[in-house]
Amino acid sequence: MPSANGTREITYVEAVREALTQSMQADERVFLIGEDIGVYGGAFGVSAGMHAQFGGERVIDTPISEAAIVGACVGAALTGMRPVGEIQFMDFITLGMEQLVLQAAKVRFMFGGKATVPMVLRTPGGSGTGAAAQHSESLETWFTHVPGLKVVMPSSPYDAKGLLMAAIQDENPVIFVEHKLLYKVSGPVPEEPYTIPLGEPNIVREGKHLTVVATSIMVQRAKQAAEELAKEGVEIEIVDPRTLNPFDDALMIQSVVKTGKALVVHEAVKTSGYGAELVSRIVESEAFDYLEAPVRRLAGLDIPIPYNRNLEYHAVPQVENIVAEARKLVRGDY
Amino acid sequence: MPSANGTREITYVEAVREALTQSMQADERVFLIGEDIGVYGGAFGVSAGMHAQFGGERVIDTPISEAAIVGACVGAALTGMRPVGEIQFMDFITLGMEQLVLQAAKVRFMFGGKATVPMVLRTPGGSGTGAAAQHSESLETWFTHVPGLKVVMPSSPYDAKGLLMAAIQDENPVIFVEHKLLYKVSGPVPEEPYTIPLGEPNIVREGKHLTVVATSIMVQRAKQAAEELAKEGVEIEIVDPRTLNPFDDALMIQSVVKTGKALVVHEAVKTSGYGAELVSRIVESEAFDYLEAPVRRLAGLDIPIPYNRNLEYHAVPQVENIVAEARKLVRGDY
Amino acid sequence: MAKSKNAQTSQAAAKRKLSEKQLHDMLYTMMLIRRFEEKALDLYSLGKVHGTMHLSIGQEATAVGASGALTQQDYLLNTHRGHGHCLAWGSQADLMMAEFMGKETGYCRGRGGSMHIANVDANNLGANGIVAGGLPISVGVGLSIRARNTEQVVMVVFGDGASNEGAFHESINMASIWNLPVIFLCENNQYAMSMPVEKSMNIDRISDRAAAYGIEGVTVDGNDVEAVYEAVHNARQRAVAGKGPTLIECNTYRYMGHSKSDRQAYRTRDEVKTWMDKDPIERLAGNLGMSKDDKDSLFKKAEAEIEKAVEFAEASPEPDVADIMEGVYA
Amino acid sequence: MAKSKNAQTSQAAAKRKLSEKQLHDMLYTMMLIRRFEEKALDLYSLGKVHGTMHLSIGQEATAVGASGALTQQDYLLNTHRGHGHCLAWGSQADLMMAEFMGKETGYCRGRGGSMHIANVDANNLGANGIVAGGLPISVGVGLSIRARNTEQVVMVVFGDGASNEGAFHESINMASIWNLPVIFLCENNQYAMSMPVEKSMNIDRISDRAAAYGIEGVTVDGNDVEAVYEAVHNARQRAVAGKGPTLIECNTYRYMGHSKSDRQAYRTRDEVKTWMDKDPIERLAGNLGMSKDDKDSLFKKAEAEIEKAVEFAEASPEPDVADIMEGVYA
Ligand SMILES: Cc1ncc(C[n+]2csc(CCOP(=O)(O)OP(=O)(O)O)c2C)c(N)n1
Ligand SMILES: Cc1ncc(C[n+]2csc(CCOP(=O)(O)OP(=O)(O)O)c2C)c(N)n1
Ligand SMILES: [Mg+2]
Ligand SMILES: [Mg+2]
Repeated sequence: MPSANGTREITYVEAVREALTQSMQADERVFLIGEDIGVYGGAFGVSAGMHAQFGGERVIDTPISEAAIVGACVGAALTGMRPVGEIQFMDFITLGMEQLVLQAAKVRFMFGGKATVPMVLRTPGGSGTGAAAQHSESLETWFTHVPGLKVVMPSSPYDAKGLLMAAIQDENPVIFVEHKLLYKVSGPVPEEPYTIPLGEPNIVREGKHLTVVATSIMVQRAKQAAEELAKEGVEIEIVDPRTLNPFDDALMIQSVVKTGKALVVHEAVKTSGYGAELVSRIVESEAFDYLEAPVRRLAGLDIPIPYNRNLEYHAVPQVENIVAEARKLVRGDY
Repeated sequence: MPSANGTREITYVEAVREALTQSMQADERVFLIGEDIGVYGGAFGVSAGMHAQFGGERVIDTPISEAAIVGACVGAALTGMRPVGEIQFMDFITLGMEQLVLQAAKVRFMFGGKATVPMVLRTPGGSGTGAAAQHSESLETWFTHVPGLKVVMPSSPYDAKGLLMAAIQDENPVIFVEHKLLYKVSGPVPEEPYTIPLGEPNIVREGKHLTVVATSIMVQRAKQAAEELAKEGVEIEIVDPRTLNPFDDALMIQSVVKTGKALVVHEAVKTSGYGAELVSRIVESEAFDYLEAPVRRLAGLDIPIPYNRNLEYHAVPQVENIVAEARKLVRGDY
Repeated sequence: MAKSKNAQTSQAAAKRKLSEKQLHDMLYTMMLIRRFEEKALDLYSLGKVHGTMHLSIGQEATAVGASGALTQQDYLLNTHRGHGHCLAWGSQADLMMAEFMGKETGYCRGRGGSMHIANVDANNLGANGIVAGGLPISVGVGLSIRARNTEQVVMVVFGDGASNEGAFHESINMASIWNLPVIFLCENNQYAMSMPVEKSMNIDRISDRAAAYGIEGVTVDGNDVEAVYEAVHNARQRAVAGKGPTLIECNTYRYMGHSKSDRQAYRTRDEVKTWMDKDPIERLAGNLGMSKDDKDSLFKKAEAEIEKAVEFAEASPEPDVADIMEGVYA
Repeated sequence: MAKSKNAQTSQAAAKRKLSEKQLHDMLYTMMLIRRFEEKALDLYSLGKVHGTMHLSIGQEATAVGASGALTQQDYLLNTHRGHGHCLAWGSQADLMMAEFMGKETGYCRGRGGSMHIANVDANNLGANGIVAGGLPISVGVGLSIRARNTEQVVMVVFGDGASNEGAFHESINMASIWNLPVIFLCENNQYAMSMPVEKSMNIDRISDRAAAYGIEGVTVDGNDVEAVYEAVHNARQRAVAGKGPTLIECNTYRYMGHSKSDRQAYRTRDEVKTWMDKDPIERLAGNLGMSKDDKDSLFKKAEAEIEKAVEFAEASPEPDVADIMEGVYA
């Protein structure tokens, strides 16, 4: 359906599917592999209809064997293909860490730069669906701590399509983290193929009182918070890294230089989360001298995700938490 | 052999062995499990002689099956035992992440606090032995990002013994990270059993110009750097968290309040490393107002560990790098 | 096993006699499981629970036969599709229902939900959201039993899909070389989510994998409560006698979709029908020669128990958000 | 295989004929491997290399027989104990030695070392520091071959110890259900570090595990280069014909310790002696009816090649520290 300004609007899940479809149409080397991605269409429906369209040789259903799924991507990528693996829930990547971290990420370096591993591993992360502690992980920070991997986390349908197409064309292993609660979010997405360069952040909203750096679903929540805050005359600037690693932080630093204040927001647990990296980059940079307040992190509580709906809600940052933190920082009330 | 002040000196590896031995003597529920820990004595000789002393039922050699080793610890811990697992090289824990992160760490919370998983997983980390990218990992930061796990990294023989005995007595899953290059380091260690409470940092050296927060082998290197710097009249204070998570940061914050400057040093790669967490804690605290310079991180380069000896040396912080960074910070020369 | 229509039985052992009373109790538990899950589905549809759930309707005989052959001292490691095993283990429907509804009175104080119901005090070491996640843990329980020198065994339940995970391999191998008292109970319900078992492996029986570890493997009709009982009973005897682990494959079928979001495009209605004709509850009731009235009234009793469980759960308080940090560390 | 003293052969196939010339070349490669590794040991003892290394002295027939049966288009996934396979694959000793010494001219520009030697241009996808680390990758190579519709196969080498890793199970199962052209070559050298194979699994032959995946399994005398050649040749034919993967177990023995720090408390000198009496090089030389002089002169030739390799490596430059960040991302 067309949006106000005439661009077609589709959901995040449709945007991901379109990126996969167009990539497969454009490049024979691209194929999908994962659990229940065929006739079932994937646990979240991402590949719905693709098995019928591309057949079982390019949309490959696997047994429940996560390590071998990742390894299959590594081997195919090393020998001229462009595999896109799906890990059904981000939590299950714990079973494929060896292939991902010790093989995919390191092979190129260990081989003296003489090999490439152009693979993408897509996976849905995050809480909010009542799936409890073993199906709600936000593990992206781990991967940003692994040189050789790229880590991408789109926060909108537009970014999802452009970043995924770029990830598939990239020569490196890319972890592509979708968010379960974003799948149904709609937004304008051009029909034709396009890419968004990996590594470039996005200024989602301009403002002057505070820089909010947020990832994935927290970008959406920050936007809602911004509307609340705007009513009070507080204008926040929202920076979305989009690619968590490698991440060109210049725009973020500039923003903090401008606003003098920064709040970092993510869903993953706070301790040693990606927010710590962002805070460190800010205070190590020239922005340090412009800081009018401590840099703050708003992140998931340091607990596993609880089942109970109410507890689950309170385990991670919500719009009202962002509003409250932003208010405190802007008012110097910390 | 006795040290200057009369206390016996033993090596780090002997201290670890003594902690294991005394724990097994004191508590029948304690047993060891891992690859080649029996007759072979462990890849780094940690359990040398213990198979002869305690027998194969308490010093259990396993097939090469890391996931099952971790799982065996979880199951034994859940049912009244106190297993101490060994992962032969820290890198291989990538094969046991599911059991460690989704089971060991979460079981207690998921079961409403009605179960305990008192297990220790020991593993040697770090580079410097020429073992290249798949045998030189420093992955401790990952574990600090997992609520439910405790993460301990002793930097001296004394700490190794006391912290390991405490870890074995702890009711929670503890990751105990030894450093390969520390195994041969000697230091005073009391013969009798003792514990060092998990969570308490150690002021390794007092100083006034700069706070250096360092972990594991970087504490040793910071001490050497301190001697260099002292010759120039620069007195650094060295803080060793010892337990990376949960970590009581009060002493560290106090130290930074006192010195006004902080340098964080670790071997793991810089991006999203534990140093980012430390920097964040410092700038989020009241120490922010006392900071006379940006907080700096000195950490491993964002690369896999190279094989070549010279490259390997330059991949992680050495004494001279600490000296140089400290000098810059103290002189305001950044 | 005489009544098994599948020629799957690889044990020649004569059938152990279960008393009529025992079989009657088993039938009741099977009915209780069915009603529990039907109610769970209702509650879900009414929006009273969120998240997901995995129903085992159609598989009740496996749960009841297996637990029936074990003692109160033994241990259970359960799966995501675990309501049946949990009830068969003797868990209280009300505390389970409260957990399912996320209440503070639930077995896990509402923190775990359907996929994590546990009762460690009763040696029920919990359901598991990770396919094959219980298998490595079972090795540790086996070691613990050996170290404590008791006559316990541990039964770990998992699906056909789980038997393709690396954990299956590592765990059975370890249990075998150390002769541990572990019963590996594979519930082969013919599908792992949408993956038919015959596409996920190139062999006819999952139990044939036992040979790769030098242990006993047996396939039974998982809809025959007596056959399951028999196999687990034998496995327990072997385990306690120091003869090591057994891999038992129970062939059965789930009537419902994999989870709530399943449109079941991967199977036909006819196939489901065929299996419904082999319904384990009808079959046991038939074997017991029960009249329709007797059956109905037993179902009624089960319904009443479930109704009370729901009442208890609905009346129970939610967890207090102030306690959210509790239970991470001991 | 007629000469095999072990009754391990499970293939009845008549022995394929290798020409005298081919066998002679194979013998030379076996000698080259032995001298390469002896020299590696020297260099290590002289402190010219750091790190560790895993020598395959005693296992040369497996490497040479296996690679000999494959083509230049095929792929190799190698292990930590991989110098032999690497040389047998046709890699240059000088570039290998340079890698071993951490030089910029080495196959991996000194970044990989002994455990990671690769030559992707020659379809040598590298040694692997992770036990069983190559197995999941082999599935992907198999898929890639199928997608590109070529007549290639991939051979993945791993040890007896590796066959207890979960990756073994998942990978062979996947390769089997998809009929991929993968040859799983298990080098059973009787130990995984200090763990004797008979303590690490409860079965007599690792190849028996093939049945768990419905694929061909065969055990051969790994010290008989012709037997290994034969088995791999057959496996290749099956793979190319679309008949799927094969699991080949080669029984052999490593004379040296597991790695440099091994005191070998887990085995007796007598046992090592027994296997030395079955030395694969002596055996092939004997089969070829070679005189001591002929043998010596062939060894001399190998020594000369290795000496040149060392000279090349020693004369080569170290990597430049300024380039340390290179090769992380493409
Ligand atoms: C490691 C892991 N991979 C995937 C999933 C998602 N998942 C949950 S149940 C299931 C199917 C399991 O099949 P099976 O083992 O046969 O058990 P069943 O559901 O049929 O009882 C899948 C793929 C999971 N929970 N854990
Ligand atoms: C996943 C993993 N676990 C443990 C090790 C340490 N390790 C290196 S080689 C080895 C023994 C391997 O035995 P096997 O597979 O039989 O090969 P072999 O060394 O005998 O050739 C071990 C335990 C490793 N490198 N990777
Ligand atoms: Mg199933
Ligand atoms: Mg071996």
